[in-house]
Amino acid sequence: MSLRRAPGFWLLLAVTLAIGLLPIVTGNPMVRETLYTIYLAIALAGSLNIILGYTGYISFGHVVFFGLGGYVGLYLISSFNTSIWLAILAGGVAAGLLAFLLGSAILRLRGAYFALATIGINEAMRAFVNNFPPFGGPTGISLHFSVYQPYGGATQALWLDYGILVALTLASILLSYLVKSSKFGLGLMAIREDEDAAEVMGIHTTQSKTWAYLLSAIIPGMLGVLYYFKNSSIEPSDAFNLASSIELLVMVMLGGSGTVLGPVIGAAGYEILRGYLLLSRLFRDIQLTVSGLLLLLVVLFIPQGAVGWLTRRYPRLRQVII
Amino acid sequence: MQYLVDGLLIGCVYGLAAMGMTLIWGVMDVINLAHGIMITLGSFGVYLLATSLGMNPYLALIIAGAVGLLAGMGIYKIAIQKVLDTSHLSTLLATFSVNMILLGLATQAFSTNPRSLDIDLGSITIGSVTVQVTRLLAALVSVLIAAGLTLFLKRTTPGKYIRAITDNRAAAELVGIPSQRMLAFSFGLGTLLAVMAGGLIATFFPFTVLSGDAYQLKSFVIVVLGGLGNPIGALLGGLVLGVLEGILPAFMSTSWVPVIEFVLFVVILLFKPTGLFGVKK
Amino acid sequence: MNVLQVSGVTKKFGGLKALTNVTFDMPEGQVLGVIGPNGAGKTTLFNVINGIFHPEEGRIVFREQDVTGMRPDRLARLGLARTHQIVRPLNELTVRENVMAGACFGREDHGLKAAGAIADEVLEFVGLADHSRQLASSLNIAEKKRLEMARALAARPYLLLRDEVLAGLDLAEIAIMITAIRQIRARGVSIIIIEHVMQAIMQVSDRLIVLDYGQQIAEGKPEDGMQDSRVIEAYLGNPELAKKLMGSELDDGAA
Amino acid sequence: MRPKPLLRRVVILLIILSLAACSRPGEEQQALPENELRAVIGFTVSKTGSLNVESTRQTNGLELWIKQINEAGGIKLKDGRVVKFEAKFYDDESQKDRVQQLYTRLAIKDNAAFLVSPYSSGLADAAAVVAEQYSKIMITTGAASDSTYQRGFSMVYQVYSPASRYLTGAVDLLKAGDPAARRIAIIHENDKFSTDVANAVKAYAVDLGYEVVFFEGYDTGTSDFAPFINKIESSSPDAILGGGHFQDGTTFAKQLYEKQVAVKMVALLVAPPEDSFVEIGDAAQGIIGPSQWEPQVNFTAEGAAKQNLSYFGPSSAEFIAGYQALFQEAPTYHAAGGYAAGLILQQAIESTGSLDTVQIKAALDQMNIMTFFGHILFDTHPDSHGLQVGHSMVYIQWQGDPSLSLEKEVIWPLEGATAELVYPLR
Repeated sequence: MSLRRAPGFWLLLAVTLAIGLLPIVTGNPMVRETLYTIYLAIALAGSLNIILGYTGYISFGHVVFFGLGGYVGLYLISSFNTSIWLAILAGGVAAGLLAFLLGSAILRLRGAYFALATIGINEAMRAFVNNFPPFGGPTGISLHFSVYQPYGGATQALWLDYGILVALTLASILLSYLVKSSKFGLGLMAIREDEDAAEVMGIHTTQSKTWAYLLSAIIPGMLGVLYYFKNSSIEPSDAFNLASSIELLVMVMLGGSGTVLGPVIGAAGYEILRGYLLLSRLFRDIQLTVSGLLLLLVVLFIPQGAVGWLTRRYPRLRQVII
Repeated sequence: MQYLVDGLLIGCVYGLAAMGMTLIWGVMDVINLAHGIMITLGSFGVYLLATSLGMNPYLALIIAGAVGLLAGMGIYKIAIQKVLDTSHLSTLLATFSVNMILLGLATQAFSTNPRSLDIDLGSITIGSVTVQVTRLLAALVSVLIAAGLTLFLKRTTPGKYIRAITDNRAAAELVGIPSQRMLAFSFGLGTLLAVMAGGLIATFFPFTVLSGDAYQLKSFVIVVLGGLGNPIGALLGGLVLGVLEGILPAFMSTSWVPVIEFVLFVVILLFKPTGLFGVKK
Repeated sequence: MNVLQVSGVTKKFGGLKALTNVTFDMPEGQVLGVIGPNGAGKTTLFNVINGIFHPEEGRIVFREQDVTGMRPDRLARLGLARTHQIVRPLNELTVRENVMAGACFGREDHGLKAAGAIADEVLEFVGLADHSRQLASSLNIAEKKRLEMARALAARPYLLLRDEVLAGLDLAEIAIMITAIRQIRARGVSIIIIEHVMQAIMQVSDRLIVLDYGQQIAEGKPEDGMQDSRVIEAYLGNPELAKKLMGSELDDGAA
Repeated sequence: MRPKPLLRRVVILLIILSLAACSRPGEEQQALPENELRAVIGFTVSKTGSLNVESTRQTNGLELWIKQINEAGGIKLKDGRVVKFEAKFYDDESQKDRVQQLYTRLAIKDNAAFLVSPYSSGLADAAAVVAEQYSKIMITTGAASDSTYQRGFSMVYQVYSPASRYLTGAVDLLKAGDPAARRIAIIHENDKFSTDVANAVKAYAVDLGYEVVFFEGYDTGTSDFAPFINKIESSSPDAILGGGHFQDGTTFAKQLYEKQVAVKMVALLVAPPEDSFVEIGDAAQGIIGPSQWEPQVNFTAEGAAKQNLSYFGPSSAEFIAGYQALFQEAPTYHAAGGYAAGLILQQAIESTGSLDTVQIKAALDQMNIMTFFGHILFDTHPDSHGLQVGHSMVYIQWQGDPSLSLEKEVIWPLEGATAELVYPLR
C-alpha cells in the first residue's frame, strides 16, 4: 500500500485541498470561518487517531497539547514579538516534548488507567498555568492588535492563519496515512490488538508507543498557536477544556477509529451537525441533548464508526477506503 | 485543628460521591462520565422536593435515592448493556452521551442559575473548632451509607452476587448468577450513591446544573486514591482528599491546591494503581 | 555450537517454586520435547527463556550470548520466536498482516514489501494462503494455531518455542503438523516443543525433558525416558496404580 | 437476526436526514415599507454554559430598548429615512470556540449595522478582533476588564465601568466609614475579570496607606471555601474585598457567615447586587456589593445640568416600569447595561442623523452625556481607546433585620445614597 498506488488517499487529499481553497478563491470570510472550525477539528481528530485509533490508547486529555502549544506560541509572540512561523514551530516542539516526557511515564498504564492519567495531566496543567506568572496566570495572555500589522493587518493575518491551517490539516492526513501504511504503523496496530503478543513478536512497545504519542501531539501543538493567535487571547479554562477534548474522541469514534478517512469524516460530520444545531431555530435550545442522543445511537448501533460500517457492509471497499 | 475537622467532614461527602463511581467501575470496569450530572440531579431532586413539597431534605434524600436507583437501572439497560463488553472507548462514550443528554435537559429545565437550600441548623463549637450542623449531619449520613453499603455487599445474597461478578464475571455466570440483572442493579446502586451524595451536598453548598463536573473530577482522584472497586477505600480516599484540601492551603496559596491534587493523582496511578488501600487488580 | 544453554534456572512466585534448578543444553538443529503433567512449569520455562519472566537464579545463554533478564522483544530480534498455548491472533488485522508483523519485527527486520513476500511464502507453507485477506478473527481454532506458527516462522528464528500447538487437533491435522515440524527442522531451525500428544512428541523429538513440580526428573532419548518409573508416576499419580496400569498396558503393546 | 440491520438502517437514515436538513436553514424576510430601513444589531448570548443568567438579562435589556425604539417609530435620519432595529443573536455556549465564527456570520451574512459584545471579558476579546477587522462598531456591556481596551482596538466602546474602578469605591467607603481601619484582605476568583479587579484595588489600597494582609485567588468553580476562610481569618483583616462571579460569591458569603468570621466590612463582586443573593438569608446581612446601576439610584436631568451635561433617554423610573412590564421582574444592572448599549447607539445616530460607521464613531468619541445608567464618556487616547471613564460604580449594602426582611440600600456615591453605611456589618 505504498504512497503511489493508494487511490483512496490521493482522492481524500485532493478533496480536502479543494474544499479548503474554496474560501480563498471566493474570498468569502464567512465560509472561511465555518470551514476553520471544521478543518481544525479534522486536523486534531486525525492526530488523536494516531494514539487512539492505531495504538488503542485512549488519550482523554489530548487538548493539553493544543493548550500548551497555544500558550507557548502566544508567550513568544507577546513577549518576544516572534513571527507566527517561529511560534508555530515552538508550539509543536513544546507539545512534542511534553508528550515525550509524559509518554515514557504514563504509557506504562493501560486502558482506563491511561485515560484517567491523561485527564489528570490536563487538569494539572490547567491548574499549573493558572498560577504561572509568565503565562499571565488566571488572566492569560492577550495580544495587542498591532501584532497583526507585520502580516498586513487583521484581515490578511486571519487569511494567512487559515491558509496555514489548511496546510496543517493536509499534513495531518498525510502523517496519518504514512503512519498507517508504514512498518511503524503495523507495529502500533499489533500493540493495539494484543500488546503482550506484540512484545513477544519483537516490537519495542514502549518506544513505539512513545513515538506514536509524540507524533499525535506535534500538530495539535501547532494548531493551538494558530487558533489562539486568531483569537488574540488565551485563558487557562479555555485552553485546557476537557469537554472539547472528549468531543475529539467522539469525532474519531463517529468516523471510525483506526482508519485514515474515519477521523476526517467524523470531524467534518460532527462539526457540521453541531454548527447546524446551534444555528437552527428548531434545535437551538436543546442542541446539547440532540448531539448526545445522536452520539448514543452511533455508539450503540455503529460502534465501528461510519468507515468501519462501510467496509464491513461492502468488503470490496476495503481496498479503496483507507 | 479547625482545618483538619473541616477536611474530614467534607471528605466524607466526597467519599460518598466517589463510592458510586468506584462501585460501577469495580463491578463492570466502566468509568461513568455521567457521574457528575447524576450528583447534580440528586441536588436538584432534593431541592425540588424540599422547596415545593416542603419536605424535610433528609427525608427527600431517601426518595431521591430510590428514584436514582431506578433511573440508574434504566440508563444501564438503554445505554450501557449493549456496549459493556466492547472497547473501553465505547463504554466511555456511551456514558458521556448520557451526560450530554441529561445536561442538555437539566439546563433547559433549571437553567444555570444557582440554587441553595437555606437550611440553617446553626453550628456547634467544640473547643476551638466551630462546625456546621448541616456538614456534620452530611458526614454522618455519608458514613452511615458507606457502612450500609459494606454490610449489603458482605452480608446479603445480592451483595455477594455483585462481589462475585466484580471478581470474575464469567465464573459468576457459570455458577448461575443472573449477571445482567445484577449489573443493572449495581449500576442503579452506583447512581443511588451519586444522587444521595448530590442531595447531601445540596444541604450546605449552593449548586448549579454545572457543579457536577467538579465533583466528578474529585471522584476520579478519590477512586484511584482509595483503590478501584473498594467502597470503604473510596470513603477513606475521600477523607484523605478532604484533609488535603483542608491542610494544604495553610502552606501554600489556595490556587496551588488543585495542582498538587492532580499531580498526586497521576503519580498514584503510575506507581500504585491499586490505590493506597489496595484491593482488586 | 549450542543454540541454547539453560543452567540452574530457578523461578519463584512468592513462596511457590515454579522452576527449580533446570539445566540443559541444546545443540543447534535439535528438536527438544518438554513433557510433564499440567502445572509442571513447562509454560513457565518458556516464559523464562523468552524473557517474559526473569529467573531468580541461573543463567540463560542464547547462541553464546548471555540473555538472562533480557526483554522479550530484544530476544525476538536475536532470533527466538514463540507460539502461545492460548492463541493470541491480532484479531482486527488480516491473516497476511499478522504474519507480516512477525517478519517485520523478527530477526531479519524486513521492510513491508519483503515482509509481504515472506508472509505469502510462509502462509503457503502452513496452508493458510487462501485465507490471507481475511481478518484473523474469522479463522477457526486450528487455523489460528497454524497462524501463530506461521507468524513465528516468518520471523526466521534460530530457535522456535512451540507451546501445545497440537492440542485440540484431530489425527489428520496432527500428521500434517508433524511433517511441518520435520520440514522446519530440515531448514536448520532448532525447536523446543511442549505437547501432551505423546505419540507426536515421540516421533518428532530428538531428546526429551520431563518436568514435574518444576523439577527436571528425567532427560534423555524419547524411548528410554518413558520407562523411567518416576515419569509414569508423575503422569499417573500414585505408584501402585502406575504399576497395575503399567502391567496391563504393556501386554496390549499400545504405545 | 432480522431486526438489527433494520434498526441500524433507521439510525443511519436519521443522521443523514439531520445533516441534509442543515443545508437550507430558512431565513424569512418581512416586507418593508419603502422609506423604512431595518438596522440589525448582532450579538451572541450564552444560552447554555455558566454565564447563562447574566447573559440572558443583558439580552432582555437590549431587546426592551429595541421594542421601545421601534414602537416610537424608529429614528429619523437626515436623509428622511426612518431606521428601525432588529436583534440577531446566536448561542455562544459561554465558550470562545464559536464566538469568532458567529460574529463573522453576524458581520457578513446578517450584515449587522452594530455589534454588541457577548457577556464576559474573555468572549468580548475574541469578538473585538472580528469587529475591528470588519470595522463594525461594537458596544461592550458585561465586559469590564481593562485589558480589552489596551490592545489597540478603535471600534470597541465600553458601557460598564472598567474592572480597575470596580472596588476602588469600596476602599473610599471604608476610609469614610472607619478611618482607623488599616488591614484589608483581598480575594479573587482565578479568572480574567476578578483578577483585574483584585490587582487594581490592591494598588489603590496600598496607595492610600492600607496594609493588604491577605491577597489570594481561588480556583473557578470552588464550592468549599472552608480552608480559604480559615486562612483569611488567621490574617485577621478589618475588611474583605474581592470575589468573582455570582455562584462563588454567594457560596463564600454563606460560609463566611457560618464560620462567624470577625470582620467589619465585606464587599463582594457581582453577587450582592443580585436580588436572589438574599436567598442565603442572614449571611447576606451587611454585605456590600459594587453595581453598575441600581433602581434606587436616580440620575436626573437637574443633576446632569449641575455638571453641565445633557441628559439623554428615559428616567430610571421609566426604564424600570418598561422592563417590569415586559419581563415581570425588576431589572438588574446587566439588564440596565444592555439597555444603555442601545441608548448610546440611539444618541449617536440621532446626533449624526446617519448610520455611517465613521460618523457614528466620531459621535461616540466626543459623547459626554448623562443617562439613567449614569455618566457616559469614552477615553479616546490610542492605547486605551473606548475605555469607559465617565461612569462610576454604585455600591449597595443589604441592610435591615435578617429575621424580617433585608433591603438593598445604595450607600455610595453619597449624592445617590439612599441610606447610611452600616459599619461594622453585624
